[in-house]
Amino acid sequence: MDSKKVLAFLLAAGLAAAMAGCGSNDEDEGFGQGGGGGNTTASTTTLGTASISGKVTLSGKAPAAEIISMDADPVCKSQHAGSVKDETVEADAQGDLANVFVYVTDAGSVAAPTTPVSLVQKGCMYSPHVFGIQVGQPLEIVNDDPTLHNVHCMAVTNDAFNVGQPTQGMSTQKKFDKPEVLVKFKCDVHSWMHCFAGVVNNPFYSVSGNDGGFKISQLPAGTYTVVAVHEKYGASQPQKVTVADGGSQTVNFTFAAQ
Amino acid sequence: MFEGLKKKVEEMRANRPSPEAVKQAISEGQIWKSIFRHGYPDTPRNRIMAVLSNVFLHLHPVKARHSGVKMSYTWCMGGLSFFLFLNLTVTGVLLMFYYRPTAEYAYYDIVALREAVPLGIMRELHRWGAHAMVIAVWLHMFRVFMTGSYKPPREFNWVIGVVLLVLTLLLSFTGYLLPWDQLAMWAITVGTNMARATPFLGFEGPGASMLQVGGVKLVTGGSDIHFALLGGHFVSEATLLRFYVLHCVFIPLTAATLMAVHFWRVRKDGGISGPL
Amino acid sequence: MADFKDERAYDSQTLTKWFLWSSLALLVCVGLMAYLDYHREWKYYQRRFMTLQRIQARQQLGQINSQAQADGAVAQYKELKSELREANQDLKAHDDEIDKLQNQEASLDAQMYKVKNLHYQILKAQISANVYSYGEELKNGKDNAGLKKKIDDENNQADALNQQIFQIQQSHDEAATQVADITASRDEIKAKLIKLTADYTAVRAKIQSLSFNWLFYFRNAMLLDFMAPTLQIQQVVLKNLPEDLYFAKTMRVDRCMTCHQAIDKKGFEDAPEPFRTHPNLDLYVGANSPHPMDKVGCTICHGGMGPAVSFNGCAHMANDAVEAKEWAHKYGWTNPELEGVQSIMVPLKYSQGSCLKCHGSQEYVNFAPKLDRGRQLMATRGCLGCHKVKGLEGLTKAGPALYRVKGKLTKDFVLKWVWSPKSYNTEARMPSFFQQSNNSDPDSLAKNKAELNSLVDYLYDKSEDYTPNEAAPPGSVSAGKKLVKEVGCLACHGIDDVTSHHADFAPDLSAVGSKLSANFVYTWIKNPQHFNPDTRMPSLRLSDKEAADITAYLMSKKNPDFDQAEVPNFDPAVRDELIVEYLTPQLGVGGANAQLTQMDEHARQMYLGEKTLNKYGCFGCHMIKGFETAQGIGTDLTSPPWGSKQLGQLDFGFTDPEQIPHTHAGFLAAKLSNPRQFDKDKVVAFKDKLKMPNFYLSDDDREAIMTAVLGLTDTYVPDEMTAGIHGNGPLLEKGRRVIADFNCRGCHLIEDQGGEIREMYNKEGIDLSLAPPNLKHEGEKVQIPWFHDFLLGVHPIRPWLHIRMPSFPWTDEKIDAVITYFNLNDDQVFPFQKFATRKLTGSDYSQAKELFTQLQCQHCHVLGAQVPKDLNSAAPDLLKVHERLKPDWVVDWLTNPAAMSDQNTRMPGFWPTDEPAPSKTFGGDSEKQREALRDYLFMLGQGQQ
Amino acid sequence: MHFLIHFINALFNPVTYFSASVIGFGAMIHYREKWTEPQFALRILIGVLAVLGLSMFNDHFREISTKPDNVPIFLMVFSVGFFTWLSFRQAVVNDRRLAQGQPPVEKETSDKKVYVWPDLVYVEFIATIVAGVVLMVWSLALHAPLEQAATPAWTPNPSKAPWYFLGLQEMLVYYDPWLAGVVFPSLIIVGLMAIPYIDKNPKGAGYYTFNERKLAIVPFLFGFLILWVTLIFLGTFLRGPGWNFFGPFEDWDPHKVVVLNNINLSEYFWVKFLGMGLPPNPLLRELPGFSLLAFYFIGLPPLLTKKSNFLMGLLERLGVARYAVLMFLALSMAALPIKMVLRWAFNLKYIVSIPEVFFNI
Repeated sequence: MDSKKVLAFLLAAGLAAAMAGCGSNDEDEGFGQGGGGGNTTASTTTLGTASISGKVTLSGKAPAAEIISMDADPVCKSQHAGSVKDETVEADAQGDLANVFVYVTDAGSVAAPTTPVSLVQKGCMYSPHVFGIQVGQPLEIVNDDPTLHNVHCMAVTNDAFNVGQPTQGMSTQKKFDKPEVLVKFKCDVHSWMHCFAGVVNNPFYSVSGNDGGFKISQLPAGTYTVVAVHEKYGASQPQKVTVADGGSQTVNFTFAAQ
Repeated sequence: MFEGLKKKVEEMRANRPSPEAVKQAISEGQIWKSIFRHGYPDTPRNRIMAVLSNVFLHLHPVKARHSGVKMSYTWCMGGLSFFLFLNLTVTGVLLMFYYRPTAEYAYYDIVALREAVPLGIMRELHRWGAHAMVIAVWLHMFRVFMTGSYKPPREFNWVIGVVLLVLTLLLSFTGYLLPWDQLAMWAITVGTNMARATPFLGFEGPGASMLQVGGVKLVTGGSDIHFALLGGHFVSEATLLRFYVLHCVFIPLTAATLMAVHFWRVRKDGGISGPL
Repeated sequence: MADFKDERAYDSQTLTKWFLWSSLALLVCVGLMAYLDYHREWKYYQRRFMTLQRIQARQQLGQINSQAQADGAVAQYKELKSELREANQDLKAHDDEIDKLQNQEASLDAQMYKVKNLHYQILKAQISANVYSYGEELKNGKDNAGLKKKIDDENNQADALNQQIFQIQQSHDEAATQVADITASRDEIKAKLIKLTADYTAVRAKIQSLSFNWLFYFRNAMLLDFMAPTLQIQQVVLKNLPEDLYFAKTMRVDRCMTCHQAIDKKGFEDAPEPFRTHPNLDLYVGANSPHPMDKVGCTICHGGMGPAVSFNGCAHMANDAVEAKEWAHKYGWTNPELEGVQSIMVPLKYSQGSCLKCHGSQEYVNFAPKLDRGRQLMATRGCLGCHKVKGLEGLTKAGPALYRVKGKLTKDFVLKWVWSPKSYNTEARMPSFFQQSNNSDPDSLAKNKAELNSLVDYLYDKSEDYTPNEAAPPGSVSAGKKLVKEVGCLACHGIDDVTSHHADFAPDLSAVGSKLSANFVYTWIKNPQHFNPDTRMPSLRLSDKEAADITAYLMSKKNPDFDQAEVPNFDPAVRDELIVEYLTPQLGVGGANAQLTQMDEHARQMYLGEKTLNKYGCFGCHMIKGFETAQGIGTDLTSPPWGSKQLGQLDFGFTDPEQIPHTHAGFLAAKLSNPRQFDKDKVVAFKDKLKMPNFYLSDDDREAIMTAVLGLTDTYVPDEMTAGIHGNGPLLEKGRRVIADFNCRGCHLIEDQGGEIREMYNKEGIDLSLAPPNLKHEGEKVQIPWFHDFLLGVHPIRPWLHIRMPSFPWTDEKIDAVITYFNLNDDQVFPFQKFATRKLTGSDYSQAKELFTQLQCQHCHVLGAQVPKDLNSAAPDLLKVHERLKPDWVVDWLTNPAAMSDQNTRMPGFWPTDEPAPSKTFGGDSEKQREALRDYLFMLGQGQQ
Repeated sequence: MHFLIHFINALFNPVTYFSASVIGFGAMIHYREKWTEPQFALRILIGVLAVLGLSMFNDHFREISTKPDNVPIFLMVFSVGFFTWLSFRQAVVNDRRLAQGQPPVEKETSDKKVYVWPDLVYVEFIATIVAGVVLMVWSLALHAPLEQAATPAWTPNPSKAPWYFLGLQEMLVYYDPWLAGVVFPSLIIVGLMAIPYIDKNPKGAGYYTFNERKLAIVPFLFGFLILWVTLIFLGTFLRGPGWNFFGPFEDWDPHKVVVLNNINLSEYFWVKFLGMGLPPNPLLRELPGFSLLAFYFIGLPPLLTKKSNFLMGLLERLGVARYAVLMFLALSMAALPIKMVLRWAFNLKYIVSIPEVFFNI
């Protein structure tokens, strides 16, 4: 050790002694200390009790749903008694718009549940047509038809995939690792088949039902931005909503038919 | 056990010396004496001793003309020239620790001085000091001229002064190249181009073509004074090394020697000049 | 004292005051100097980055916490904690025992020290010394028996001590084991706890190390920071990319990462500068990328002063005026280029130009689309006709050949067209020479008209005759329009009313009806080589009906305004005046006039026509008889490289520096937007006026060309770092040249770039699986003989696609170049090998057949005459596999189709990586299944059903 | 405003600049009683600072004058100005006293001696500290310039020598390098060394005076202030790209074109005056030039001496050798302004021009 270092060490020792009082004595063990920087958006959130609900409507005349011709594959055709309609725009006479993905854009992330979301191919149609899934949550894709399907996921942010399922009952598990709204799925064998998933990093999403209604629950109190996304009409204007613990707020969205 | 000690301490406290006595004890003590050889210079004797016994101060006479020590008379420019020379020596030596006079490193060593080297400001001190020294030397000469101080018996010291002036300019000029940037290289190129035209010695100078032996020209582009100065046809790495050696060794030593003579002559020629 | 006060020259008080204040000033200065020296800009950024990292770590901690909450780790932790408490409680009963054992261990330790360090080692040293002395004496012929004995005794003693050491160690271990046995359950819990909280603890430690605690301040304190400072200058030294300092080459040193701390760290993509992660770490900067930071550094691409660690010292260059203003405010930035700094950074928007330093000898740079676009534009717009650019020599000329112009165009059309190309078609690529800012005065206009007329006369005089060999039958405009869109014309041509995508590789056809005759169009699209044997236009194998429809559609595209526009006429007097001007320098005015009178009308037109042709350099873009090898008339952009030219060499004329920044980029932007503007306010003779024509470039195109031109620099790059010149490089580039020349990338994705027509599919929502295929792994994919035959005689592989692979008029040389390129690009063995596949027999065969059925391959694939029902989703003929595809590729393809082409392929993967095989054949072994299927397919084609 | 700037730029051409400085020099000598008054000097200083301050609003002027390497020029101009004033101030005071028969101020105290410690040592020490402070502040405020790494591949325009040699570089406009770069500098050095041996005036040693040493001071100051300091100023601020002359507020446009149609004396004599071709023999061709030079250096001194009582007196006082050296040096010094005037008035390029052996004057 050269003399400079010895000197420095002595100085350091002196300083250390002087500063011992102000040093941090955090215990370096166990969870729950620190973290969650507070002022950042990527923070984690715990579930709450507030909820947001509302209705999605379509203004103007809804386009008539196309009839899907399944002549190409007799297996598909045989599974349906009547004609099958395209599910892209599903609106009833009042304009209640189904299959709209509604989610909160600015909530923190919540750990994903381990229960899988299930996507079933039945009668050469996807069910559900639009669904939500959390980042890291498993997606179970099942072929319930006795014919060849392939699941072609057209994700952009996430990894895309294209899996062939030649036999009935085959199932494939996938996960998404980044939020992405909406991700398209299609089947290259049956050109009419497609569906959409909204991938988000918390459970604060909902898909409008046949009555156009949706409900996002388990929100902690706070102010949020809510957006509705439709596969054809795109994303709505964001809306700001403030909810209190246990409270509920209503937000409605309207899309214009083109 | 401590009783005795306590008593002793109390005794010492009662008999503690006055500040003056402490001062006295220090300045009359052996250590002080051994270093300074005299007391605090506030008596005529000590003042004389202060000048005589100090290696740095003995440049000076013990006493000087009242008129000569006035700032308005001397402007202190000679002294400042010397101070700047010292300053340049110190900063220059420090710079030599970081600077390598090769085409590969010279420029980036200077960049490093600007960007990263601790106390790289010594480069600024060196460069501005050099400029200041050129001006200080001019002003010193100006003052000496205006007070007619080159007149007998100081004629020869004036001549030495002129040589020192030239050396100062050469020091500055050789140093100008060392940063090895465009400014440096082209200033030196412009400044040394004239050497090509030196009568008889430069290959583009008048008379050079007359120096022939048996039809062989003696002074050519590769054998003239310009080539000798640059170590090549153009400013190049060889020039850098030549100028570096001139700047760091040769000219400073010459200047220092002449400065010693200059100062010595000042004393021997009767100190700072004054009306007779 | 008082007695000599009158002898003083100065008042002591005054001097002391002066002394006091000047000393104080000196002290302040020294302090200030030290302070400023210590407070470097980069330290500030490093401290800020610590904060940033700390915030990130805190977030990570939060995530770990909530994840732990979610997956029950917290509960487990609490449980373990209480178990630990219990275990500790239990251990209390054994306290005495443990104490005893531990005491025992301690005393054994002491014994061990005594025996081992004091006795044994000293004895060993003694033995060594004695052995040496004994040996020495032996050498001198004296056998000292006493000493020998002593050594033996000592050795025995040493052995005994060694034994003792072993025993002590054993008792020690025994005691330790006993302790461990007693505390085993507790230690196990502790270990579990540590494992459970490992992530958490690590992040906590990271936060600690990133905190501004006393240790941080101590290590970085002024005067102490020479020991182990945490704030340090970071640098890479690049030995293989030396900087050329003219006199010597010196190692490039880049210190950019001193402030750009996160440049190679993932997770700071959205952080504020200077802490942003470099985009695309897989391609740049990342350790495994082709451009790793420690090999390539920063300044070779971005320029600037590598060793500098201050904002202005680095010579940062603002992207635009807004950024410049922001920087001026934030950092006191001034444009270093205007201050004469040569190694300035490249503004980010032009940074792709730097790729040329190492990739300049390559046909295109895959990861630099803007640069590629710029270089393509330089070729297609005709910049290269006049300007020489390194790496872009010998390309096909930008404009059509004029050998038979007489048979294609009317004289009136040519006159109107050259006079104002944009009035014929706003998308016209022919640049405008006339009616520009420096020649719109009446005098210039009259002279230009005379020049133009004589030029056209000259060209027509030189032209051969030509007549289309077929007459166009009537066709349907609407069917033609549909065909134009579908068959692939739009990969090269643009038309205003057909598509959202506008290709500009070939001429825009929006007004072609005003230009050509129907017979010409019909003949041309059926067989382009009939008119011009050297044209690059391919045949799309159109039927007579299709050709007639397309002709009808194209002939309907007219520009009535242009048709009715006046033909620019000229004044012969003005022409004669120009001729005299040309003749005067050699003959003098008198001689010139005399010469003129000797010339007849035709000779005059020919004389001025040729002069005009030379003046404007028409042969730069057009093949003109006798001028095929004439040199371009513009500034050479390569020597000296334009981007490294001295600013003083650029003539900005009298333009206002406020409006046109007097920088390289400023000059180029101004030159490209209005090439004549530097003549503003200048007094210039007619013949000396600036001649560069106006290309009316879009902003994006201009920026692309600027990128390509600013990238032409004289930066030294050693051969070993230059791409495209080693090994197979030149062969690859030869193929790439053909690919670029014939615009293969207009349709196909090659090396993942191009496929421009896909843009149309994207915009119009057409399924991309209907687009021309991605040629990734094409070399691995198809067999060479098949490839050769295919290119020689193109035929449809996927007949249900509307878009067609054209038949190119290629020679074997070009075909070889392309095939070689594809194969070498996929690392295929050279010379290319032959393939043999296994014949399946017995149960292998039957299992393979079963697999083929199970996977329902025929659901989509054609198999000879067996065609799937749904042609919309049909796939290529499996009977052709054996002659078309390479066996290895087939297996790779079955394994992961998306990886072998792209995500748009319709072929699904049947063998997911982490799940069981889809079939039970071959014992459920995926690998065997794929190989068997491949062999089965190869047998199928050879008729072995 | 625009007009004013143009006017000033137009005013700054070599002819007016040099003539004005010569006239200014004359006025300085003549009106020394007036401008050495502190009040008057203060007003001049304020005026200069005001003009300088206003000039700083001009982009170009600011750019040039704030270049780090040009800062010493300001330091030089202001310190030389101040010390010229100071010396003249003391000289004027002394001259007044001498005129009244009193001794100079310095004489009053020169007989008294003071102890060097503390008076001189203390003052020196303070001066050192102050100089150190100035140097440090300067260094902190201004980075030493560092341009691009050296490369002969491109030449900066203008290429300038270090600032203290700019006077010599300016001389290059009028004389060839062998004269401007070698002979004249050598003569300057030799001339400076010769001063104490030529100046036989016993008066004015050790104190400031003007009246007693007019003959020594005027030429010296002319050389120092006009031919050295103002030429440096000119070279720094007014010489731009192509070594062309630019006004202080004029942009340095590298494309500036200036008329250059200078003619040699031989051409004047043989072609213009005698209307014949140039003789092929260079010695014959340059005969008029040689004769002129011979007259200037050999013929002129005796002629002047004969005509002037003052010079005659000087000759008697100095002796022939000293007088001859003095005349030679003085005529050499005068050669620069004379050549300048000839160039401006007659576009005279060379008096003697034998480019074959690089001998041009």
